[in-house]
Amino acid sequence: MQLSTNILLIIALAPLVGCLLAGFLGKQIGRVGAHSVTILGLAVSCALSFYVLYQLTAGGASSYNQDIYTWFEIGRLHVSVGFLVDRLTAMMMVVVTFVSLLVHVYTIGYMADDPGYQRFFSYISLFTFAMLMLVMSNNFMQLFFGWEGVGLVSYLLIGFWYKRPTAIFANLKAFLVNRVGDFGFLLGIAAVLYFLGTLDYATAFENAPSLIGKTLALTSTTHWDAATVICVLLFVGAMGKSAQVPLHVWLPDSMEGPTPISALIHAATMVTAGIFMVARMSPFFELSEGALSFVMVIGATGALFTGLIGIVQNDIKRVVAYSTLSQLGYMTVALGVSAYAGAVFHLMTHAFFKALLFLGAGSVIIAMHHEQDMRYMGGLRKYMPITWITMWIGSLALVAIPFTSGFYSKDAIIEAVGESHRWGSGYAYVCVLIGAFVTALYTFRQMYLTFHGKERFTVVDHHAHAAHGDAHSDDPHHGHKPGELEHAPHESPWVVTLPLILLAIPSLLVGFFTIGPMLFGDWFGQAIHVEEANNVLGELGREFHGPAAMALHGLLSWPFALVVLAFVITTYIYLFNPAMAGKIKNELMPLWTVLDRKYWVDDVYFAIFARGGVKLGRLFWKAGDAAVIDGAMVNGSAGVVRGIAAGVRRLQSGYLYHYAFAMILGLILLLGGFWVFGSGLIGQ
Amino acid sequence: MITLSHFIVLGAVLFCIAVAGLFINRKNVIVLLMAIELMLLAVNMNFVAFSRFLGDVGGQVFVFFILTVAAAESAIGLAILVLLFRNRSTVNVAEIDSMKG
Amino acid sequence: MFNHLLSLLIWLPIVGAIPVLLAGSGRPGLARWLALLVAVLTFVASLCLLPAHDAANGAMQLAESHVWIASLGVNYGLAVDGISIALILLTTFVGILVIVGAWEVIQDKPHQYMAAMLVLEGLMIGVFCATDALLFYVFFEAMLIPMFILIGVWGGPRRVYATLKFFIYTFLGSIFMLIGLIYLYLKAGTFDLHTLAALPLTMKEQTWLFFAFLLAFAIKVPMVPVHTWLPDAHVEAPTGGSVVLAAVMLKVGTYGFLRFILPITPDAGDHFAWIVIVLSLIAIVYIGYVALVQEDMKKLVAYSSVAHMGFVTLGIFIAFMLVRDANDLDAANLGMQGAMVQMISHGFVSGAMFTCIGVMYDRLHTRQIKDYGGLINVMPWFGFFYVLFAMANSGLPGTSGFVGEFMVVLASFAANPWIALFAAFTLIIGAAYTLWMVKRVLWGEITNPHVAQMKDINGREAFVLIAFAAAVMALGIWPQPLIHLMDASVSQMVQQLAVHKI
Amino acid sequence: MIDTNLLQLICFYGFAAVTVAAALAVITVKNSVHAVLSLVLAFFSTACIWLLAEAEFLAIALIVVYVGAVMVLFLFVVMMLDIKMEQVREGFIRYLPVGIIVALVMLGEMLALIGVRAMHAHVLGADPAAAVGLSNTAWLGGALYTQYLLPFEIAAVILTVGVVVAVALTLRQRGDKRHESASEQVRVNPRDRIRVVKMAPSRPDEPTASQEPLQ
Repeated sequence: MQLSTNILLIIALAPLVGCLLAGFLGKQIGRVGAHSVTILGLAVSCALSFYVLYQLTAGGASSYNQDIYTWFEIGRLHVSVGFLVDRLTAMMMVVVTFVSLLVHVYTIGYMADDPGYQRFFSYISLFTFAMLMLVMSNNFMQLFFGWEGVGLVSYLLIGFWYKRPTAIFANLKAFLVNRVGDFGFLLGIAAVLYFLGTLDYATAFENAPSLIGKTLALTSTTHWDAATVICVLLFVGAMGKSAQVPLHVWLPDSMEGPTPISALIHAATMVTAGIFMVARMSPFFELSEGALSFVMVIGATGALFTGLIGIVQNDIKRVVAYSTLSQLGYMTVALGVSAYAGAVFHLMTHAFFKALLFLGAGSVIIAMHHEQDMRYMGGLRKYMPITWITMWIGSLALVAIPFTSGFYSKDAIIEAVGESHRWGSGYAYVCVLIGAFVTALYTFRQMYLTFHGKERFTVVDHHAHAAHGDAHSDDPHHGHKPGELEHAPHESPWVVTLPLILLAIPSLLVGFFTIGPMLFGDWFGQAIHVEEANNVLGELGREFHGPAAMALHGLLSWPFALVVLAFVITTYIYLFNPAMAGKIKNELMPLWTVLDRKYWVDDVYFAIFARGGVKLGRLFWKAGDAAVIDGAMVNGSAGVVRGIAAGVRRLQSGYLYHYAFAMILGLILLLGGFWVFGSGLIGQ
Repeated sequence: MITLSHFIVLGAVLFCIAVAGLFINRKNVIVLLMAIELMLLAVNMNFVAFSRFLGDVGGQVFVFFILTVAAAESAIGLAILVLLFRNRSTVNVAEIDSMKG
Repeated sequence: MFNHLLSLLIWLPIVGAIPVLLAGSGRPGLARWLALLVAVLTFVASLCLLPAHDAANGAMQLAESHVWIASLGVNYGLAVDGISIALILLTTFVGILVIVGAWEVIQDKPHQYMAAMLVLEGLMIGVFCATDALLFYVFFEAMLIPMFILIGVWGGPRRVYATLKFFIYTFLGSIFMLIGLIYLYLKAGTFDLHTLAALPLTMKEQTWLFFAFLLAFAIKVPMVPVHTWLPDAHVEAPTGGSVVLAAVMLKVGTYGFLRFILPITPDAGDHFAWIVIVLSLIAIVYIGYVALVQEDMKKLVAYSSVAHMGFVTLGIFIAFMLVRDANDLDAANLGMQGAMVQMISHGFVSGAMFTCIGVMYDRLHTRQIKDYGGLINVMPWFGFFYVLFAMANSGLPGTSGFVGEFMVVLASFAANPWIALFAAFTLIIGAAYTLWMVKRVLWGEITNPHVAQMKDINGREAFVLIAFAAAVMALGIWPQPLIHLMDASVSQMVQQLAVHKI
Repeated sequence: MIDTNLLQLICFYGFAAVTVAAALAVITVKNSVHAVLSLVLAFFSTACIWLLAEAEFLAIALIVVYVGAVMVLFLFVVMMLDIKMEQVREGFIRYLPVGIIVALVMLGEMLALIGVRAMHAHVLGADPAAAVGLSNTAWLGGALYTQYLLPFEIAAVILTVGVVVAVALTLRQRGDKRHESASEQVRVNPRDRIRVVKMAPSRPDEPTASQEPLQ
């Protein structure tokens, strides 16, 4: 059985239609119209995605790979727009549309007061379209289209509140850092075309083995292995999009965007595009040990060191953002040890629980009237029980408590790294183990600071200030001192809590039910290609005796012990001895500074690339263009002409007899010339 | 027996006299104009001689045209001179330098 | 039916300029409508090229030839291939939009402005049609006159400096071209480009001719380091002048590469391709940095034009490397085709960018970036278009700006990965200078009280911007029709590169 | 019987001497009228020399056109203008040596180039007009009206233009002359001559403040 092209087209285009309607006719159809039309589009898309997944899993449909139309055709090179839908794609489609749908619903509540309501819905629908184009693509060109398309929407959404200087700084930064990644990615695509002569996935993967033995001459003496070049370049793209060290700097700043965006784009879907892409490119990556080691080391570094920064953050969204960076590191490590299925599996579970955490954080932020600083929270559990419970579920999944979905995916990754013998796997194993401890540390700290302990905010009656129409785009504190609220915090409306509940369910359960087939059951089939020698998941699979047994075994493992240790420490500090946090901070001041300044990476980048770039540009402009080219060459030559002319001008006295004299002088000289040089000058 | 060179030498002599006239009468426009007429005469002399020597009618035709153009030239030149004298009350070339940059 | 279509295309706007001029300053409305009518008719006539042209045939078609100067063997010879048609369509399309764009903006002698525009349009079409080198040269030079008038009469405060610089720069180059042409004429006894292409030339001759032509066209493109006239001309030109200059006139330079250097001096072209490639890469990287720090929006876009035209020259000259050294015809086709698409795309994108700046300038009478800020608050629709074109300028997929750059980068990787590395750098620097400008102009709080008074675009401006946007998007989403139009001509041109003339 | 050739030579030298002497007089005499008359003499003797060269038509033309028309024009001008000779003549002595030196150097160079020693090498041939059986006038006229017709016409145009220019330049519009323009008178419009001014009726006595309540 074959999937219908029309269904796939509807899945991709329904969000686009919603986007266009909400964007261009926003005024005409109004707020209700805007969210209805976009949610309807998403709902259709989501339902059909589930249908497609069902067809591919249980309905016996084969993978779909067809071109829709020819983008261009030059000689033997044929580039088209088309869809490749196999189980990997279908899973991504479901994750994307499902999370996106819930975020749409959530947005109704979160953005209720915002003047840019329609615009926001238009953007997130556009994002869904671009993301679907990315995952459903069957060729590199379209992949790049989706890749940059999501980057564009991310740019627009981070800068959604365009009056905030920080937001418009962050969106520019995000776009440019992503462009650095895309720079590598584009070169990677060029390398694929150069070595394989096609941009079509199927043909390229089929011919991938022909890369073995090919090299790329960088200089006359340096030759690089073709597969390594392709993979490293493509992975540079993934580093940008999936915020891997050292291109991770944009993700924390992207929290300037509205919270639903942080959940959808910067946690669940867009940032995982890199992971998806590498998994999709597994036939290439399997050819290069070196590239995989590179991937692994980058991922492991990110997993540990960005997690450490999360410990010192006070902004509730930034904690989640750094935890996202850390989790992306885990996925990348999994890719690096050839456990592509593990990476994608973690991608899926992470999408659910991280979206849950972000949306929960958003709910808290609504309750706190857009106060995001955790130092002014505390004790919120009695005001907003649903948010409290769902966020705990998400947190437990994040720290990988056995039986939660996060446990299955993360534990599988840690185990797979332990099994691997690739260069650098020892370092990676240490990183992911300590990372598990760090994850637990910042997660529990965040939960305690937010929901438990004493209330660190005060409710001040300021009815004189009651008129607050423009809650989001104005100063978030309404002119209050930090920690002062107008009303007591309250539970969010149902459009906010419903998505939380709907996300909590898969966060808890999806791992238990899917780990068997997805990780160890060859569920992905041809979509992911692993060389036999690298098959760490296969080895794990021999010891796998069902999810329950794995969870029980997990209770006795190192990672769980570390989590328990972190739980004990944070519980003691934040529930029983709050003063100790400050003391520890003072004791470890140098370390705290390092983490608070994010290892100075941002500062160094800003100094070198932003300021340096501007300085270099000014140098080029003033010295190169203005001084050398225009000054010396252009105006210089004009000056020489002017100088000569000024000299010659003196000869033009205006006296007729001067001219006559000159003529006669010339005549005499001419005659003399004839006389001296003979008649040769006249030419007989 | 008259040879070509007779004419040419005579032309050269006339020409040089005209040049000398240009130098020594550099302030009198009328004499300058007349010196120019002398130069043209010298040139015409050569044309006539060569026409005769080569048996080519072109030389004489050319003299004819030179006469015509010289007539027009002196008509205009004198008209300018009259105008000049009327406006500046002088024919002194040294005082006519308004074209000087 | 199509016998004299090309002549019609050239002379319709030029002759049409006469009634526009006669309408006089007393009847500006009549002059405007007449000009629009002529421009629309020209556009419709240019659309007739599509059915008349056989896209499967790469040769010159729809030829017309009349003896012009018999004693010199000069013919009034016209013909087009796919590449010319694409450029002619671009010219006539932009022709309508500049006239609509100048509708109320030009209040001073509008009839003369419109007439100059129409004459310019006709002459540019002439350049793209000419098959006789001397005819080409005449159109090439004559084109300067209306542009000189446009900048000199309706330009900004330093227009005299800018026009002189523009004129002398271009003239300097074309003198060398003329010398080259005269040499070729003495050698071949004709100015017919087809004959000249077949003329065998020694390496020494080709080298001299190559540099003569290179200088002429490099100034027009413009390539580094002879690009400094462009920012000055753009800054002083009225909006319509800038649009035509960026959208069409610059392409005359690269078109000259195709018609002169490629067929006449292929061996020297191959031997010295590295010079042009290096200059193109310098244009992409160095000019990118220069654009980054510009304070005047028009200058910024002008510099970005130089960088984008670098892709065109890069695409054309890596074809030499690919054909001769790597013997990779497919990649050469890709690079050359990329250059062609980039030409057309840059026409739309830069035209649109200059129109946007013109819209702002009409309201606030300044082009300094620092005078703006927070424009999106008062002009949301304008903001939409501005972001769209900025994204196209930074090469976002789905817009036309991406297609050409993508193809050229892909092809240049086959030539040499290092070339691709520098070319792809535009992804970063292009986005940096464009979006930084967007950030400072569009986003943020309104700081200048005058900005708060600005009104969103009116219907006329919306029409122009929508037309540009439609072209940019259409080309980005489905480039195949354009590529199909030019494919046969481009591949023929690439095959020609392989032929040695020595 | 005197040899014809010798006679011709004698005539040539005689006329040449007169020509040179007249030319020298042109550039040296104080009185402009005398200078013009010397020039006439130079032309006249040159015409005679041309007759020796059997260029009869040109010789006559020179006398008729030049002496008869151009030189008379010169005379008119010289006599019309009241030229102060002493002012114009200043510097004559100062520049005399320079003029002589320049003239002599040039003459020397020219003679050297012509080659005085080869003076007798190029004997004039037979009269070309007679060789084809025509008079000089017919010979010249034949060429002028066939082969050189276009230049001839152009020369005529140049002459006409010269006449027009000479008139146009010297035609004087005197400032104190009164004249009337018929076309301006026809085109005249009442509005140009009379202006009807509408003025509000004013009552100077009334104070302005009292108007306000009326509204």
